[in-house]
Amino acid sequence: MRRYFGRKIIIYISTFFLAVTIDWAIPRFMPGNPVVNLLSRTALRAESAQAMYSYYTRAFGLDVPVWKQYLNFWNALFHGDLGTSVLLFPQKVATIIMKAVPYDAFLLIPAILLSFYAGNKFGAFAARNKWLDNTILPLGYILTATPYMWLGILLAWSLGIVAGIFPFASAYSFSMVPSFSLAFILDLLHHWFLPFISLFLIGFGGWAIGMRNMIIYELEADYSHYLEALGAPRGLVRKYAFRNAILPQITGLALQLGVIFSGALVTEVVFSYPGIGYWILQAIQNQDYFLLQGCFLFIIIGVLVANFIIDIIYVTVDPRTRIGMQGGSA
Amino acid sequence: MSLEVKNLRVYYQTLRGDVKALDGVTFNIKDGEIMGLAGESGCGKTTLGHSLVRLIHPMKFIEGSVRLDDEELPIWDMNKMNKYRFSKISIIPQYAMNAMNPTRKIGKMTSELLGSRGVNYKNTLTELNRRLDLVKLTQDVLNMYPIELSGGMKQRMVLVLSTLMNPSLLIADEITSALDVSTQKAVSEMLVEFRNRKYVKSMIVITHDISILYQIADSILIMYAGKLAEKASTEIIIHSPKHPYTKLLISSLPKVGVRYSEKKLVGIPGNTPLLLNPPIGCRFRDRCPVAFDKCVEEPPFIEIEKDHFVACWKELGENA
Amino acid sequence: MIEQMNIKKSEKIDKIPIIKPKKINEFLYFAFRNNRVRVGLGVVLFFLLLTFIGPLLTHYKWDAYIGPFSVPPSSLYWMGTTSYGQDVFTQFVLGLKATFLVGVIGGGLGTFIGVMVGFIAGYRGGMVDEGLNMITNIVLVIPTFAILLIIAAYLKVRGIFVESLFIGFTAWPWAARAVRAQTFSLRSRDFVDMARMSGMKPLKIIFTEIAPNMMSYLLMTFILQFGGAILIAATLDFIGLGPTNAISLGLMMNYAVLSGALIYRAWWWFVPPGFAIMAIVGSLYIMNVGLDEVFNPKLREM
Amino acid sequence: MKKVFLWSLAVIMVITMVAAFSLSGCNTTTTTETAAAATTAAATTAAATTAAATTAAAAALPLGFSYNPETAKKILADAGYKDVDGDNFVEAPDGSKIALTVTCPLGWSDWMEAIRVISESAQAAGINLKNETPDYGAFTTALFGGTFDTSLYNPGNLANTPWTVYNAWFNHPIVETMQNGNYGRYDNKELFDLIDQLGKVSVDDVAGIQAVVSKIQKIQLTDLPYIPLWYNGVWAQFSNAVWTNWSTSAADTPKDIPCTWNEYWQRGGLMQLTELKPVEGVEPGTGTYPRNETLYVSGAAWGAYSDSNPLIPGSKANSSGTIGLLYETPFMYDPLTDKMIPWLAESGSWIDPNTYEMKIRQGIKWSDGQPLTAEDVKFTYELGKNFPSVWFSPMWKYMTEIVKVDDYTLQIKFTDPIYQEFSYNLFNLPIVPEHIWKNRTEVEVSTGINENPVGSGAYLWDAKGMGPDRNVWVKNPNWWAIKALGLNVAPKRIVDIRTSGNNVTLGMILKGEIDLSNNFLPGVAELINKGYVQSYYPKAPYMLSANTACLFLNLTKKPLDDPAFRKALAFSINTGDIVNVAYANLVQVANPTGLLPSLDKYIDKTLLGQ
Repeated sequence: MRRYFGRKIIIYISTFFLAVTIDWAIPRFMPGNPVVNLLSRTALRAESAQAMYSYYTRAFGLDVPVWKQYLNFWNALFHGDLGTSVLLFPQKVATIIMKAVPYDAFLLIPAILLSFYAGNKFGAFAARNKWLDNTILPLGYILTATPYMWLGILLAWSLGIVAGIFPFASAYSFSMVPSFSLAFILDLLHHWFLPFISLFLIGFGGWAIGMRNMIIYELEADYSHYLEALGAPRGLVRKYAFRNAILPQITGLALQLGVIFSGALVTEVVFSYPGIGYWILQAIQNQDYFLLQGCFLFIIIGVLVANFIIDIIYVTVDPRTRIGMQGGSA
Repeated sequence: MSLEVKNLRVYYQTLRGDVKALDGVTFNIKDGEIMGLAGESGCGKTTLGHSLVRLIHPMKFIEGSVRLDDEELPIWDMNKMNKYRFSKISIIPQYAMNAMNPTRKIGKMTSELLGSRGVNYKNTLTELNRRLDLVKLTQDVLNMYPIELSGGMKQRMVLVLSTLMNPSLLIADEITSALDVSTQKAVSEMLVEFRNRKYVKSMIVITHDISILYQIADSILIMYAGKLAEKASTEIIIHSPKHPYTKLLISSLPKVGVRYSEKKLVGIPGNTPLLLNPPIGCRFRDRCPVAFDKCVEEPPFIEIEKDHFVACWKELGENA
Repeated sequence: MIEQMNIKKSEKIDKIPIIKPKKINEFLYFAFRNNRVRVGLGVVLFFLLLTFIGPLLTHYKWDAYIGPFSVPPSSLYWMGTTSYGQDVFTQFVLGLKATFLVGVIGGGLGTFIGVMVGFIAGYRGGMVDEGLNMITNIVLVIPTFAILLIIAAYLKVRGIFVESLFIGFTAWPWAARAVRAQTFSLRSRDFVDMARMSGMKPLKIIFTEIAPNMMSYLLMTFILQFGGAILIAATLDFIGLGPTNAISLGLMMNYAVLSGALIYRAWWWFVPPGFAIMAIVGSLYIMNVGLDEVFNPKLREM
Repeated sequence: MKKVFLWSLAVIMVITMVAAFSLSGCNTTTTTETAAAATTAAATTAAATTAAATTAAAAALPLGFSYNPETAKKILADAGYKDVDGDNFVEAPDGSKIALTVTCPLGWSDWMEAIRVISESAQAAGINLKNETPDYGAFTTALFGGTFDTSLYNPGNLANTPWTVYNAWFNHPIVETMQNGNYGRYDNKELFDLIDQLGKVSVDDVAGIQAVVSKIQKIQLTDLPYIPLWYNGVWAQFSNAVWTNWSTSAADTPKDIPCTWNEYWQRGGLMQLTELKPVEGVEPGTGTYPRNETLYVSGAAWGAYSDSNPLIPGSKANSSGTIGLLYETPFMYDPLTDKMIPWLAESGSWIDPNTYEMKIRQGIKWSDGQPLTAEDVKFTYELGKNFPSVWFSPMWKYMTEIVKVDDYTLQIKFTDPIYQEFSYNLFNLPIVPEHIWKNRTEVEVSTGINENPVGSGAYLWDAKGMGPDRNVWVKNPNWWAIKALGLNVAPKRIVDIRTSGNNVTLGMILKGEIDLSNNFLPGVAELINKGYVQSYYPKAPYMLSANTACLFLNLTKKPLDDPAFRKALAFSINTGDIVNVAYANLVQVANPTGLLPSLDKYIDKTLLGQ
């Protein structure tokens, strides 16, 4: 057990270290000087521009040698300081991200969990059923093959613009002030639906076919045949097969998180939903590398944490790993 | 009569056509009889074993009838068969090693399995434990996952599991092939023990290893190329076989333990015919040292003396 | 998702199918009898054909203003025009080319790196395996898309080729894992032992003994990487980090949205590109399942 | 086995090559054959203009320029630029090849189309000019750092005199990063002196300004260090669903610029709000803000709200209204009438060449109830003296002291003042309350967020409403101008929306969810013609002009250092296509001097032979 997690933790730590280093490198290697961008077309006369330039360079801590900047970065990181945004100067990157995170959680958690649940159930259901296998399953493949933004665009266009049933921008109406009123919550859900459903559908397709293919292998496994030979009802056989097929799906979930994040990113862009993805785009378009840095860091941490949780879940559901680990090997 | 098989035909569907793996087999097994089923690989013995329990694609039921305790078994119908499986006819599969769901505790799995057959686990628990002792398994295997058991233990566990509902017929498919000699002996003795204790009425023991059968079987059925060659009591098959194939088989039988199928039969020239479109007449004809013109006709499987059946014109000729 | 599924399967198939030359015909025979393969291949070939024939049918430059602004499809402009009066059909066929190119280069590179890592890790085992495995896992966990974003934003002028390279360099871990598992199961096979005992060099063994026996598997991996690369590229392009000097399906959608095509309801501008991507990648995946069935008979339809 | 493997490997390789080749191959073919197509297209589209152009060009000489490929070719030929190697592109007189790029930031869709036209028409005239669109950062680095060839940019702002734009176009001295103009590094002592001289001409002395400007224009038009192309519009499209009486060119409507951009509130934007009339019978709706009392605008804020500090330059684009709605300036400037409107200041005048006397309006209160007096103005101006990092500190190079005569009168003393800059700052430098700011450090003043701002303006900052994609302003019931000027802003609330893209904005304005959009909306002309939305002019150019898009030429590079070549380039650019195609007539071609129509009186027509 210890060995297993020890190894996992090493991976996580080294991943984190690497990622953070890449992350730190971004603004330093990016073209364009954030200060110049911040100051472009402000002061009227060249010499005053020079004065402010040096001033802001100090403000962003870009005046010390690179290695020092790197150490300062780590130091600041452990104090929860992700630096100052250029786009939203003088706001702190951390505060911006913290404002955005709830929207991501609100969008991603339901989308991921529901699509995972529904997809697996459906896939198990469709497997080895000639009719479903040939009719609905191709749909699953089409869904996973659908580019996130395209599904978003289609939904925004059809349901949002042509039919006019759903709003296709922002997290809540521009005429609303956040509050715990029913009206506001309904409004929130109304805006949440389209981005949610486009994330859900694509995830659903993927999990469905994943499970379908997994469970077919399981149904062909010896233990399934033995159960059949002992006249166990179809239900029981499938139940066991599902239980075994779900395991790789769980690891799959862990490894998919990165992809899902990127999907959420473009979806948020399409529906201008103010989550991290939305900020990443803002940051890129406005060359706000500090913000970009922060968002990226946040994603990294999110993915790592989620992975770790899933690892723990996996160990609890799969006896083989657990017993293997007691044996000391993993 | 425990089991009566009449003219059973089961083919394998392949793209090149039907492989006549089981081409009209007829035999009986008495109550309490342990029948060994032997023959080279691909002679159809496994097909026979499986078709009695779980006849699935690409196997195809052609014709014939299987009666167990004077009751017709609908072996062609996967679902109808469920009624008989486990309770009346059961199997210890070749892959006993990984026959149990890896993610369920053995006890839980057993209870769920029994439950699905409307049997209460609690009530059977005492009996279950008794049998576990019998096969020298501690009771706490029930709280273990299969991965925690050794190969032999799994095998014995499966033995107990498969026979838990006292079926009248148990099919043991190559159960010893994966074990070392000593364990082989133990397991086979357990089979006999189970029979003696009436946990199972009768058995078909499918194996490559005639020496095992010599220890446990009451009678032996020799198959060749999807047809029956000879059936008689173990004594007779071993000491005075009639069918030329059986004779060669026994004579070429190396010392106990080694399975002949691993190397080609010495002294028997040629190969087993392809069952895709087998030769008419006696299928052993081409390799048979004593073959003669009559052999182009299909030899019937006839009882030449009590409980001794042979399908060979020579024998029939002499006694005719 | 698909990749993940494949890895796990590979770990499950204890005996992976072996195609020997004499079996090739049989393989083709099954492949062309398998509806999934038929359909998938059909669709992909159709679009491939379009990419090669399309440019011959249009004499426009993709960014040239050749017609009225945003007119629906007509005999004159087969897929209508953009709101700048550019020919959508021209953009579409060139976009398809870009898409396939990304697929081949990105997917190919991803497969190649993955296969190499997988082979070496799987065959050598031990510390080499440990190390490579560690790297693989790290790259797997990092949300590579975020990195792609940054790299892309870093490049001053981007081309399709460069884009493909970056995608390839970040997409390999899936393949690596799967191939590693496969190699594991193969390296203990007797014919490999024979080769080893006959003193063959490891690399030679990998390429002459192990690899050929994984052809089916490598093929499927390539197909998945191909599809994956296309999707990633589309996403990048849509965010506006795609090629700066060419057109691609993702960029078409990007331009369409930026120019308010949704509001003007110029569906002919943003529906085709996404559909093409979906169709190509989707049929690739379906084809993949078909091949899977071909290679593993026990999966064939009952 | 081996064979199979290698064989199939080979196949993959082949596919790759074929694909790669076919792509590149296709490109070359298309480019060549479409170069032809382009020329023909250009010819046809230009057909109308050419005829006019030739005559115009003929007339336009001696100075100035307009699209005319023939003239361009002629100039090139005369200057010795000939196509020696027959690649349809001219080589330099010394025979060296010419390969230039024209750039604009990626994603600026209208400009991307524009540089496409520029490169195509230049190529048609034989100049090898390729269009490139790097990301904004890369673009500015090249532009400000002087490593670009030619780039599209629009420095300078809508101002009361030409000085502002010339100071940008000929920004000097030339330093390492030129971020405020003169990106081409045009180094001309004579001209720089003229600019400084212009700066010191009194704003009211129109004749004096004209005299200097005429000299400047002569040099500019002969040397062409940059090429003015078209006037970017004050993008403004409004809907009459909820609010009416928008200012348009029509006779019976108000005459203010309907714009909410940063710096436009005090250029007429605020006045527009006082003119608006609510439409009768509009339902309040279910929202928190009653629809019939709320004005929805978009296009002003570039990013989410970042701060309420009116002294942070640039960032105001994120919270447009901090200056104008919340904090106010001593004067307003109305570009349509070219008048300075006394605002916080009741009056202001130069009592002698080195003293400016400003009378502050009495009875103005900060939103916290404190009175706004001369002290506050003095304090604000002196921030620039005390803190060098404050953007207007350079003014103190020629401002000596500020004398408080009484609570409402100031005398600002100068030595050799730059009148033009000072007067420009009169309507750009917002006054902040001393009693709140006096204890602030330099950091807080020049980079502080300034939470819970206390202002003097018509609207107050609404903390509750602020969101990542919206800024909300609530009406200030005791705004001084209600009594003092009898002005009253109609909307109780202003919701300043930042949409993710044009499609969203368009959708909302068509649905009447946005009342005034100041975004550039491609293809909107069509909607205006159909009457779905309204704009200042009912037909082309639809929009007022905000600034001049110029093609900046890097004079440190060959052959751009050759005036003849620059002139040829100027003649080769098909501005007609830019206006018609890239902008669908939303803009108009710029005057060769580049001065906005609002500064028309400063254009020396004689130079242009008009």
